Amino acid sequence: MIQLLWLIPALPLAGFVILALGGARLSRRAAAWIGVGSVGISALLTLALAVAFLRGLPAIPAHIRQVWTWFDVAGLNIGVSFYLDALALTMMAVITGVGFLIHLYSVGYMAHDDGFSRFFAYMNLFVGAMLILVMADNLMLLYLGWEGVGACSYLLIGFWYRDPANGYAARKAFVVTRVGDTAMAVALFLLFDRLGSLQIQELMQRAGAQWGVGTILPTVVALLLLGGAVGKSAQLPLQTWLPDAMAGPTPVSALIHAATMVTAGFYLIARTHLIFELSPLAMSIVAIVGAATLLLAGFSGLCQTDIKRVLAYSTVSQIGYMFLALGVGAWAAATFHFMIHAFFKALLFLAAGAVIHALSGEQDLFKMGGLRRELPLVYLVFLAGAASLSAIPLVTAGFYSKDMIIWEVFASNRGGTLLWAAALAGALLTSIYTFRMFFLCFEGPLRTPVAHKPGWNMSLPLAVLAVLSLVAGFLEIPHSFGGGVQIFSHFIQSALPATQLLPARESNEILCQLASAAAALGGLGLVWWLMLRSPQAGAALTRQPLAMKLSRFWLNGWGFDWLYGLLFERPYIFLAQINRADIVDGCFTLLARFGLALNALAGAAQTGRVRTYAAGLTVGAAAIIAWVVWL
Amino acid sequence: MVTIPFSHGLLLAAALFLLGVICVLTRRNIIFMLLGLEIMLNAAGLAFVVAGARWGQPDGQIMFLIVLAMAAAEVSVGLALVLEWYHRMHSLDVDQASRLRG
Amino acid sequence: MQSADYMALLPLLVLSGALGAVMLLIAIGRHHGLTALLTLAGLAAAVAALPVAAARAPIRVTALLTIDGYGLFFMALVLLATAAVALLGYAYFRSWSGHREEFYLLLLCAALGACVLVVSSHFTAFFVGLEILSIALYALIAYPRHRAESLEAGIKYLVLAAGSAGFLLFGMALIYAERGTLDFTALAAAGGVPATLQSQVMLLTGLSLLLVGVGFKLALVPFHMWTADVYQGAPAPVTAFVATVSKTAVVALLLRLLAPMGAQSGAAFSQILAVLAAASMVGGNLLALRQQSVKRLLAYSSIAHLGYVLVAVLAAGPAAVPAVMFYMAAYTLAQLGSFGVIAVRSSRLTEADALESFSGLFFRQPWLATVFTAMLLSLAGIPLTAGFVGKFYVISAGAQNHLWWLIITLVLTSGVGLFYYLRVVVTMFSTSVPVDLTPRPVVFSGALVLTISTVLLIWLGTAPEPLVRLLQNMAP
Amino acid sequence: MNTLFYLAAAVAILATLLVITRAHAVHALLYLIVSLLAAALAFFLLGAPFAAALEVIVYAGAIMVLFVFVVMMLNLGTHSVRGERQWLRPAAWVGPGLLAAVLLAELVYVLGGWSAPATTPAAIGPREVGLALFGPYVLAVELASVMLLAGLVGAYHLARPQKEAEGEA
Repeated sequence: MIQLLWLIPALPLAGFVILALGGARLSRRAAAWIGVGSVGISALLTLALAVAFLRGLPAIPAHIRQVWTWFDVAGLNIGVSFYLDALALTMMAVITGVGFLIHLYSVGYMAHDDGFSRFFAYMNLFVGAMLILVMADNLMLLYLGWEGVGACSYLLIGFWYRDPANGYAARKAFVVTRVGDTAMAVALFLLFDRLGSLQIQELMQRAGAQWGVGTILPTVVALLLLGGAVGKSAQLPLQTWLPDAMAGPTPVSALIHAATMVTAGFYLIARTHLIFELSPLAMSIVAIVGAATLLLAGFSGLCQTDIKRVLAYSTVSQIGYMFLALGVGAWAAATFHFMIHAFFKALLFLAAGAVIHALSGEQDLFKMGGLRRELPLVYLVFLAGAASLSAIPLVTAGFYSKDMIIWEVFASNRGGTLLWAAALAGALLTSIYTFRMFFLCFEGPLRTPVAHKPGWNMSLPLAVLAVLSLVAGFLEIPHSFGGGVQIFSHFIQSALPATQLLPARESNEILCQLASAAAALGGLGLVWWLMLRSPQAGAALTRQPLAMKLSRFWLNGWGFDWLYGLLFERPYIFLAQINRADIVDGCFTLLARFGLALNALAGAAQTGRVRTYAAGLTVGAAAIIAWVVWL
Repeated sequence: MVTIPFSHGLLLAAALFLLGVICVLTRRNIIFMLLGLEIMLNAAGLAFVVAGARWGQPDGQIMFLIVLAMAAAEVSVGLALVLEWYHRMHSLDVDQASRLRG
Repeated sequence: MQSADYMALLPLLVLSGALGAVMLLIAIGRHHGLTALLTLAGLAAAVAALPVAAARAPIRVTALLTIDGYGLFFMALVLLATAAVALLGYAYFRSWSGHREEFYLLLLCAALGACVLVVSSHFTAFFVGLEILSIALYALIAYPRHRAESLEAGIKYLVLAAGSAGFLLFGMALIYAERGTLDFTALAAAGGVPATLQSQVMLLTGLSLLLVGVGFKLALVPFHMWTADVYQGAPAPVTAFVATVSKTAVVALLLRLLAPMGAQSGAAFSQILAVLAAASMVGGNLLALRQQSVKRLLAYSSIAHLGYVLVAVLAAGPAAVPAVMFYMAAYTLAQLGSFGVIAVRSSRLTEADALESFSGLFFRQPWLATVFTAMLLSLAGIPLTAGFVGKFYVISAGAQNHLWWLIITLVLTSGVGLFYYLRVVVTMFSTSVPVDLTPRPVVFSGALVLTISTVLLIWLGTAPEPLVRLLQNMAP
Repeated sequence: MNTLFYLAAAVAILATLLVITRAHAVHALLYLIVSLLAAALAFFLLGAPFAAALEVIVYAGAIMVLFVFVVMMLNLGTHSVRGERQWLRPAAWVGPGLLAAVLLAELVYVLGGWSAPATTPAAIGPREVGLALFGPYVLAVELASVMLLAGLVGAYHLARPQKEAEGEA
């Protein structure tokens, strides 16, 4: 079974090739079958593979498959080799499984779009690139997947390229993540240069053997890697691209947020966790970035009017949780939250897509409302997703994963009370903005008429994801619940280390859980009271001058775009204006002129006369002998 | 038999060789260029004979023989080319053969 | 000579036999297709005889020839490239009247010379092999004698090749006068420590003069000036032969001659080689920059490619010999394909080598344009083509021997190279009005060569490991 | 004997100098034959009688006759000699002369310092050469025949009388 590993990324890539070459010649039906089928078979293969892998546990925690050796020259082996362990398998399962559901949903969502087969081509490529990224055993391949994901996000965010705003959003995503990519590329070169290998596992071993804990080199490498991770995962300070990336079709947003792209940063840190563990400083920075991001994004989420932007900020915030967990060494909790988040975030985006679809493209929350009776299924699944996102205790999967993070942030030897407080505040914020969105969307009077109802191919993924968002949490039930269930963390600990908990704090687990439950329920209660129970109080609150100012500030994402505009764009434009004569280009032109001058010089000897050529021959002979004689 | 230093034999060869080089570089007439090439090749053959004589081996003379054969083959193709060229251009000026350049 | 010797010589004997058979066929009656077929059969038989010879390798057949894995690999390369040229030649000459059959006769002669060259381990065999190749090439280059360009190219090649052969001979004579042997291995055995400084100078002067001859054949700067004119004037299949077989054979010989002598490690001589390599890389790439003739452009680029090869020759590490072998194989493929494209597009009177005639080719003959693009990308060293792996191999061989300056020159000049290769590619994809609207149908034999070389090019670029292993076993 | 060698050398150089400066091709050819005869004498004195004989027979005999034949065939009249005089202005000689002088200086430097023993060599007659030729060098002889064949075929193809429609379909 493990032999078929290579098929998993190969199928979506093959789908991409067929769709790209076939283009408009393929019927919609054929394009849908190829696009959805390739990912679907990959998902089935992943499932089969997971069974085989679980059978091999715990004796064989990892498999390496060399699929193709490109070349093996002078000790440098470059090729396609895949690495399969619990982490990679979890990622693959989410990418193919959730990816498949999103593809299936897209058949309905994009049914009337002109670029139907182009859309599926890009989506397949996106899934394929992401699979290569998570399965890669060497840095070359990982980087290939990394850049592939970046290129696909550019293509898909700007999918409706006729609107210049979409193109702008796509370019923004591309450029901002590129800042992180550069840092990451530097890190990869540094690793290769210092440790002399491209194989990730070998690198990790050598790093552990050659570098001491807390030395400068692992810190530098870890921070550069973090640079790449925050770019792709939209964390502070490179989070600005993600809300704008909502310009793409909604399934694209679901794919970017749930299964691909933004989780790449999380994956990178988890994959290279040995290097991060060598640098306590870098770990702390990861945790702080995570905590700061989750709060910042939570506040921004409070004031958005566009349903997709609320979800975008919630993604930034939830990934912040994952980074926080990574930073405190709660590897299993981070991975668990990644998985659960993929379920409910895909669900929320797809459900939001169904709403937008139903309202003929309307995305403004204040023009929605009263959809509970019109779209009962969407209402139910959205409720499941929102509850999971808000971590409503006991009945949602989101509770188990988020609670695990909050508890381990509190109890880990790398954690702390301050980080815990931030996480808790974030939980409260999450609950508030989630249910604000939910109530605005489904309660109250109907403001826009419903045009389309979702078909089976849109409803089915929603139902499956809704179930998963509720029940997947039972894979991991805390100790305090009568000993609990630890299936997931046992599984993931074959690849990632267990969290180091402080013994002094372990007894407080139940208290901590009560606090996070209170935060989630409190947020829900507050929103319910302000919006449904006594709307006058809510309206009064929003009319406060301070609230309005804050609202505008948060609506614009804490003014980061404005800040970056001031710090980077203005000076850049200023410099560009000074440089209208284009100094750098002038240098290149000069170089080209120089080349052409040399060309003319060398070409002057090409007279076409045989005697000139013979003279050249003789001069060469004389020069060589002169060299020999006088040396 | 002579008892001259072998370097003198080689110097004679070098002098003849360079006269051949001058001929190739200076003359515009293709026939003279071919003559210059013959002078060069003959000089190289002479050098081989001198070197063979130094070591008392027949190898030098054998190389001379090969050079002789090569000179004959090359001259026959060369003169055939010259005939064809003259037939076409009605001139032996090698500088006219400069259409291809640049 | 014993029976084992004859077995080891079998490829050469078969080739000579094919030569005789083709000659007889022409004497009996002229038939273009039949002659081409017999030539191909002879080449195929010679290739089939290679394993027989390999079973006896390594073996010394008289003092003149050494049949070993290294030589047999290059022989295979020469024979296969010659077969490709014969196929291209068939496509090229098919619609001509007049005598076309001597082309194959001369081609077989030239191939025999090249095969002798790659297994020679003696100055005599070296010289005879080189001259068989040269003399056959004089006639091949001027073969379409109704074209003034071809005659001009023939005359230029003849005068310069004979002149450089004179330098080469004089150099050999000096080496012989100093060392008393014409045998490469004996020369290397005697060449360990020169007795005096003066005898060192004598030897080096001899080697330098020899280098003039070799540098001419390889078209290294400053012995390169003939290249573009001859490439442009010669009929395209012959140009392909000059660009591939004659260079491959001489490179094989150069490495066989220099490696045992340790000439690469000698200070003065290795400096000269390094200067020639750098000059060729810079000069070749610069000259190609503004070419409007694709044949001339490829000619100048071939100068640069031989400069790259010289870097590996200079490296002389364990990776150097397989690197040279791989690079020559990749280079041969790409050049055959490139000139093949020109050959199948050429008409009786003119060669289709003007850059503007390629404008918009992709929309008229997409397959042809794709092949040419693949070839050019390989020459430029783009990943997933054979050219990239070859260049990578050369660079790593150079890096093992710390030839940093040469490697930097290689990388920088390759960047320049990218510019003019892409210029041709862009021209093919441009949508401007094409010059000739009626594409010539591609003759089957030409299409066969182009397809096979493209497939091999991509295969070597994506899965080079088998060949690399083979080469590592074959290298001495 | 030594004097005879230097005399032959002087004649060879002088005759060659005259070859390269003649305007008339036939004159040049005759001087070249003189030069080749002098070289043959030098061969003989160096103990290579077989090479000397071949120099006279093949070089001076066959190859030069080929040249004469072609020159006669082209029937170059006085106008070509006049053109030749025009091309052979003194300025044309400066560059090549300087270049050759540099090369000569280098070779004189290299060879002048070269100290090979000036022993009396034993003559190597046709017998030794023949034995070597058909012993260890037999392959070279065979290959030389291919070389001559290439020359023959090439010359035949190129100098064949041309039909007007050559190359046309």
